Amino acid sequence: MIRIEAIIKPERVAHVSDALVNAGCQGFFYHNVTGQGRQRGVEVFVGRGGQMASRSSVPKTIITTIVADEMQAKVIDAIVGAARSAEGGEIGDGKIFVSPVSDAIRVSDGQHGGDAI
Amino acid sequence: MIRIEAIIKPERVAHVSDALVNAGCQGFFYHNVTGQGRQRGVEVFVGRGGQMASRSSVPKTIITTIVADEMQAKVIDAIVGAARSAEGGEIGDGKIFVSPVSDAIRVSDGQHGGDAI
Amino acid sequence: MIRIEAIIKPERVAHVSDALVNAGCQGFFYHNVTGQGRQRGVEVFVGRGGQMASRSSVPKTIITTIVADEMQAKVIDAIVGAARSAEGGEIGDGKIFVSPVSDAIRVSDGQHGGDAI
Amino acid sequence: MDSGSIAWLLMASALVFLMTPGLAFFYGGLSRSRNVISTIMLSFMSIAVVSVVWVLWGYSLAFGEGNAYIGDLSLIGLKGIAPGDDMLFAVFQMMFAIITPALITGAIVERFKFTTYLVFLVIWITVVYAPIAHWVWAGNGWLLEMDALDFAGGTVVHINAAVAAVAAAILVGKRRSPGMEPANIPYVVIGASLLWFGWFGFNAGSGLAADSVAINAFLVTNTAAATAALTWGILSQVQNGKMSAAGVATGAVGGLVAITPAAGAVGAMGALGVGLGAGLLCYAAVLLRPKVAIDDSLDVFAVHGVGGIWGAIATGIFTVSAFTGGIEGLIEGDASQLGVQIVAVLATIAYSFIVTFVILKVLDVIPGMGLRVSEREEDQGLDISAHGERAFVGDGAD
Amino acid sequence: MDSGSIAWLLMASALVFLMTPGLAFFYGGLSRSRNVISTIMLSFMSIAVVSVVWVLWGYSLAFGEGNAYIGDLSLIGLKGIAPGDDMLFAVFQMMFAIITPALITGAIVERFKFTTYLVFLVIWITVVYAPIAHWVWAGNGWLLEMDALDFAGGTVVHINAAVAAVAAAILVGKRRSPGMEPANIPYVVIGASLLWFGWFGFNAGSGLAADSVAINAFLVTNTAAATAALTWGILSQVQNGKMSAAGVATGAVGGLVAITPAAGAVGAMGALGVGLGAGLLCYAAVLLRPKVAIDDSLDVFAVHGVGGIWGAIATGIFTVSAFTGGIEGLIEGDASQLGVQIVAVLATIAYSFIVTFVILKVLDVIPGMGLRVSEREEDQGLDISAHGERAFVGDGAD
Amino acid sequence: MDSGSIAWLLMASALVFLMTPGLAFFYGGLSRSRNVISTIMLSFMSIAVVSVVWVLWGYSLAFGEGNAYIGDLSLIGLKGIAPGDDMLFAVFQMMFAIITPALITGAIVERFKFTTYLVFLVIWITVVYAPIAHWVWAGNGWLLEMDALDFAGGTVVHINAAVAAVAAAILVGKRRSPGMEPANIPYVVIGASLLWFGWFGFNAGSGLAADSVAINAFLVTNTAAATAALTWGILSQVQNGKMSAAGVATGAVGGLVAITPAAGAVGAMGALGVGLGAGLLCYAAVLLRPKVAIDDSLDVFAVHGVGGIWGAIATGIFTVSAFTGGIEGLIEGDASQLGVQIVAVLATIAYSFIVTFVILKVLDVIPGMGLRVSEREEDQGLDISAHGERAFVGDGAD
Ligand SMILES: Nc1ncnc2c1ncn2[C@@H]1O[C@H](COP(=O)(O)OP(=O)(O)O)[C@@H](O)[C@H]1O
Ligand SMILES: Nc1ncnc2c1ncn2[C@@H]1O[C@H](COP(=O)(O)OP(=O)(O)O)[C@@H](O)[C@H]1O
Ligand SMILES: Nc1ncnc2c1ncn2[C@@H]1O[C@H](COP(=O)(O)OP(=O)(O)O)[C@@H](O)[C@H]1O
Repeated sequence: MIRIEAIIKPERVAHVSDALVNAGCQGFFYHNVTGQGRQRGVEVFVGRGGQMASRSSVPKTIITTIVADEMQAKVIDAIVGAARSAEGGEIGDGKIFVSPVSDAIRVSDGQHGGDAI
Repeated sequence: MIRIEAIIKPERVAHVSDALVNAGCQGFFYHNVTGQGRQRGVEVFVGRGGQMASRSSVPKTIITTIVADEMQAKVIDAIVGAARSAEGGEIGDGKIFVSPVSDAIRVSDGQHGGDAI
Repeated sequence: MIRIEAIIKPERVAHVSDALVNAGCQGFFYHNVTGQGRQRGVEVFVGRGGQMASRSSVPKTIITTIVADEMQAKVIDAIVGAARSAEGGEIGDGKIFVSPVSDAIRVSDGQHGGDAI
Repeated sequence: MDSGSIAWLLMASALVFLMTPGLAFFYGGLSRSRNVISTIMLSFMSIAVVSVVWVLWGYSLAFGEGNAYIGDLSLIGLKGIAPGDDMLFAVFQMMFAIITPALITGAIVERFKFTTYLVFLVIWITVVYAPIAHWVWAGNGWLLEMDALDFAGGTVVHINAAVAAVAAAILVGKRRSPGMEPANIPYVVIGASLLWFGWFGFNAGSGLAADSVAINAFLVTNTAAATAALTWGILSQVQNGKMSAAGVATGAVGGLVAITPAAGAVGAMGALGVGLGAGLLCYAAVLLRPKVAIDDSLDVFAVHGVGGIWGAIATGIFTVSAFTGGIEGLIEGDASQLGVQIVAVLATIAYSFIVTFVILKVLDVIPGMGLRVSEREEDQGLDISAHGERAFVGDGAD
Repeated sequence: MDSGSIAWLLMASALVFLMTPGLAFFYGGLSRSRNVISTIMLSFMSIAVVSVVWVLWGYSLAFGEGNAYIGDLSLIGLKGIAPGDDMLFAVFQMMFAIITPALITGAIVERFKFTTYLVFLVIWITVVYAPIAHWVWAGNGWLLEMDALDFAGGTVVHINAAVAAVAAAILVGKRRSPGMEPANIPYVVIGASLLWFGWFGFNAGSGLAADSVAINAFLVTNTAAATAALTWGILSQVQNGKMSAAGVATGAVGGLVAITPAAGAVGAMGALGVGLGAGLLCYAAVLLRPKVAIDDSLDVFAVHGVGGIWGAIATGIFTVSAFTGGIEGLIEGDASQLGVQIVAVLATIAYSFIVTFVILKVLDVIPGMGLRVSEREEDQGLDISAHGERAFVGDGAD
Repeated sequence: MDSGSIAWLLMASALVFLMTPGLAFFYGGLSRSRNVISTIMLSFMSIAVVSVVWVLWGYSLAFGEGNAYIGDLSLIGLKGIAPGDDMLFAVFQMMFAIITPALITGAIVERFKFTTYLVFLVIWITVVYAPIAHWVWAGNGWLLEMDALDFAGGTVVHINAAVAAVAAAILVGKRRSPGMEPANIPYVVIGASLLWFGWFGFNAGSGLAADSVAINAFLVTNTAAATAALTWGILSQVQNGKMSAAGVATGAVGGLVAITPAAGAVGAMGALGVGLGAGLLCYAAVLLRPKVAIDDSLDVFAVHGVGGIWGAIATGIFTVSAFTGGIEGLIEGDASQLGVQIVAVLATIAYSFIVTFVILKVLDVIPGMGLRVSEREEDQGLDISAHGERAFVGDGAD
């Protein structure tokens, strides 16, 4: 079992979650974070709104799904396809991290392992 | 060391955190996410409140604790017991994921490993 | 590749993120959580503000970065240095957890592995 | 009425109207976040329901001729009330009838069944509010005949609501797991500010003219509110080393409650006394409340009950005969007014408590009604379970 | 004007002023969270832009002598209007001119280009609003001469804005991915409350005096709003088992819209009828809207159009000759007023739709203008892309 | 006063009252999220503290007979002021005294010690505000005798507060780590809206009558605010390609500040000029401020100082003798009024800066006082460290 975690632009959440469902993902969850990476340049007004500054950190959303190992390629392709900017990929489109998960348990019926995800 | 992460209904947080304390958990943290799984059917009003729609994604809370390997069963039991709906388990009660953690460090005194959690 | 996750006091985020940048970290993200640990004693007014109570859970911020394995020590030192209270370390300063990551993918160009982080 | 007084009364009516949304935010901010909408709606729906009831029969029952204890149905549907002074009075009074049951709701938030509440609203205005308003303000009301002083509604509005709140809190029972911290302190402050703003209409409008009585009422209203807010703030700082914003806001409301019956009877110095007393007593009452088994969740009794009773008594103490056309207070040497005030308070408490209790007992057993939501609904929060909405939607997808 | 009426009109002007920030929050709360600021700004900028246009030439075009269809430029820059009654009328009317285009914006939120909107504001006030205001309210306006009854602006403000909203929604096109739930329900409620509060000035000020007409207008305004809110609430509860706070707030606004033309012509019982009809019709319209291909995002037509048309017709039905100095409504036996009302409605609809459509078509093709933001800006949310700000900043570092 | 004027002054007093909560939200929204409550409380407590001080001795010092420089203690506790015109004046003026020190707080948010601030409030009203109010508005004040024009308090309120803000910002020092983005832009907009709404009372009430002076003041207030908001918006759009909502709100406030002294002396066209100048100058000042070493955190000087000075000078330029009973402005050919205005400005600046500086220096060294919170408290945020509360509590358990 693996955890696939994608840090994406908040406005792409709907696309990515649709793509996950299409890729056969059983479940996932997302929440907002503030991220900092190579992307510079969300210009925001500071103070009373007189001047703009470039925020080094920008709002991002993390969407996480736990899937069986063999789903890895498929899920990643789905996310990349849906998260990449219309214009064809640019800095700040986000990253995907994969990490191991040793077990999953469904609360309602106590089921374990692959069947639970 | 393992990370035990439970995605539960927000209204169960108080129960689950009490259960964790009782199970001897040293520490944990939680935050709100939006989750999508098999559960369909949080009915919400849309737009001006004329009609309801079923949201595919629903508010959930994730509670995370890092514990020693041998605590796994005990902690999972505690969470399952506290997170399961009064009515005896239903779709949407949530899931628990277990994953490996290689080290822990306490900031205040720099202590490492099992003693830090 | 490893994930280094630090749960710190919210007011230290700016220090810690500066320290990460100085330590050569490519990217990171943070979000607010509610944490419970050994720390007792954020006194808050309850109800109409007549009396105070000690909250067992307190606002914390988690800052996460994925780095190459060999960065571990450097990054942890950076975080500890920046997150520790001016007064020299006290309960509630936070914890750092390290866990394995098996792959990273950059969305914009599809690059994999170490080059993507 | 001359056009200046009409202008002021129109405006005062609008000001008192705004108090109920102000209260909605004051209470809403004090609730936990999954019940913010439901708390707001308990107040807001009072505007919708009571406005209609008042026009249909409420005004008639309160201010129709009737007898010493209740009006009659002669003015039903405001029949025969031509646009003019009487209609303006009916409008101004309507705003008081709206806010009174809204005040009660602070005691029952986070667990009371919403549909039952709407039915309760209709009944309570009819059988509790209208009679008490008649006693105190109708020309032939028995308390008015006794010369009880209640300038702007200390007994009718505040003590009445506070006592009903206690009855309701007893019957609906405690919350299963009350939140610890208020969800939104800025809402509490803006709510208190709108209440204070609106209270200028409440008190300075109650003389029904733009004249020197109104001017004095305006001054003493502000003075008492500020004094009580400051008193609470200082107590909070001294006791805890921190000054709670929710506390200061509550203190202000306590001062406003206390000056309400006295606004036509005291001067600025009397208002300082009224405000100081309100700050001290309401603070003490809020501290004591958790020791009581009744979950009056947002301290309706501690603020509106204690503040209201103190105000009624303080009116007996500080009344200046120059303002009241001869009625003297204790300080001027006449203790009898104090006695009259106490009778008015006790009558209101007894009537309001008993009748409210009975109404709720009956609603509790009627099939399909019931006072309390299910455990599941309470856990989920009433915003979702009763209103199908979340107060704040801020996740990435939205 | 006597000083009482001046006092009331000054206050009424301030009240109507406050409606536009109220609308900003009402609409802002209904948007999705990444467009809250931009939605608020669409309303707020109407205050800044229209205030200036009105003083410079708007008032002159609307209320200058001119002919039956439009004023003239004789009062440009308020030239020759000394401080006094005329100036007070110009101020009061200015507040109406401000809120009308702000109402339109509910149909175009989350995708309309902000700079184009500012230009649109200037043009629309000049060529749509000013003429229609002239028809209905100027001494020689052709609808006034026909005895069309529009006490406080049902056609000029509400139907006009609603029809323009439809034209704008058609031309700007649908949102790419509308949010599901409103971002902030408390904002919706406080917005509706401020609208209701301000509407007392809107309607009860429109008789331009602190007199019995104002008193009656105040009463019927509140009654219709409350009835419509309650009606909506009950429909919502019966149909879904839950009572939407956004729905109740919308119902109140629908009732306020409907009573606007009738506020000088009906009594409390008529207001109950107007409110009940508004609640039912607006509710139905909001339910039907998603079946239509036009993305009138915040239901401007369903509320202001349907409510406004119903109000204009209801005025023809419920008018009481005692209030209108002889004009009788259908219930009193005279159907002809109903006919006049329908003419006024149709004329407003036709003119507003066609001219708004043409203005926007032209703006769409002018280089550097255009109606719609880029896909990228829409996805990002207009708060960041057009205003460089986030509504709520709460992450650890801030 | 006739009843119409009493009605208007009561209402105007309530409107000016509401400005302080409006300011609380305006400033609160501009702070970072961990200091929202503390910023709100700095304004809100001014209501509580100054209301009491004003009644006890503040009014007497400002408006008692005294000499050309300060009143006396003859009216202490409002002794001898019967309900009537004088009391109404005392109430109206109280609201000005409340908001003035609240304006200062924008310069010291996020680090000033709250308890010291409360003491500062008491002293500052006594030794800075009361004398300057006496100079400008008391019958025998030396600036009034010089015919300095300050209709509604440009010098007494705005310049005075802005200069005191600079002194306070210098002494308390810079914030350790200022937040970048404002915490809550909708609060900024609702705050600015309430300020604008309340300012109608501030300016149009300052003639102390419901008459043509009030009507003109109302019109020019709105015109200047709108013009300045629009000017700022256009500058923001042109320079950055985006239009900041916080900026537009700030522009409006700048316009309101600038028209304050002139509201009784200029017409609509003059107001356009005043507003345009305010928009340009305040915008430039806000842009320049980060280049200065003083952390006037929320730009009190850039808005209230620059706007206020511009307003005082503009009054000298645009004054129309028809409004002022003979006093001519520069445009009408008389430069001498401009000179008088400059004297008034300079005297206020000098007195306010020096005395405020001395007060704070003294408070800084008194044991137990001190101007600044500890590093730890500042890092934690003052909401928790000084008020024991969090503004928004939305985590799962609450
Ligand atoms: N090594 C990393 N660890 C954690 N988060 C990262 C890392 N690198 C990037 N991120 C996150 O991914 C987001 C996108 O990365 P960025 O460098 O801006 O652009 P790109 O996706 O094109 O590399 C950042 O906002 C940051 O939060
Ligand atoms: N494979 C998964 N990966 C990540 N999150 C999941 C996964 N499956 C379920 N979840 C999360 O768990 C929550 C509960 O799951 P759901 O399918 O609704 O009910 P159940 O807990 O009965 O399986 C969902 O809201 C979702 O966020
Ligand atoms: N075993 C754990 N698993 C998850 N989170 C933990 C754990 N232990 C501590 N934490 C988090 O770290 C924060 C700081 O820990 P705490 O015990 O208060 O102080 P210290 O950092 O000095 O140990 C807590 O708020 C808690 O959220």
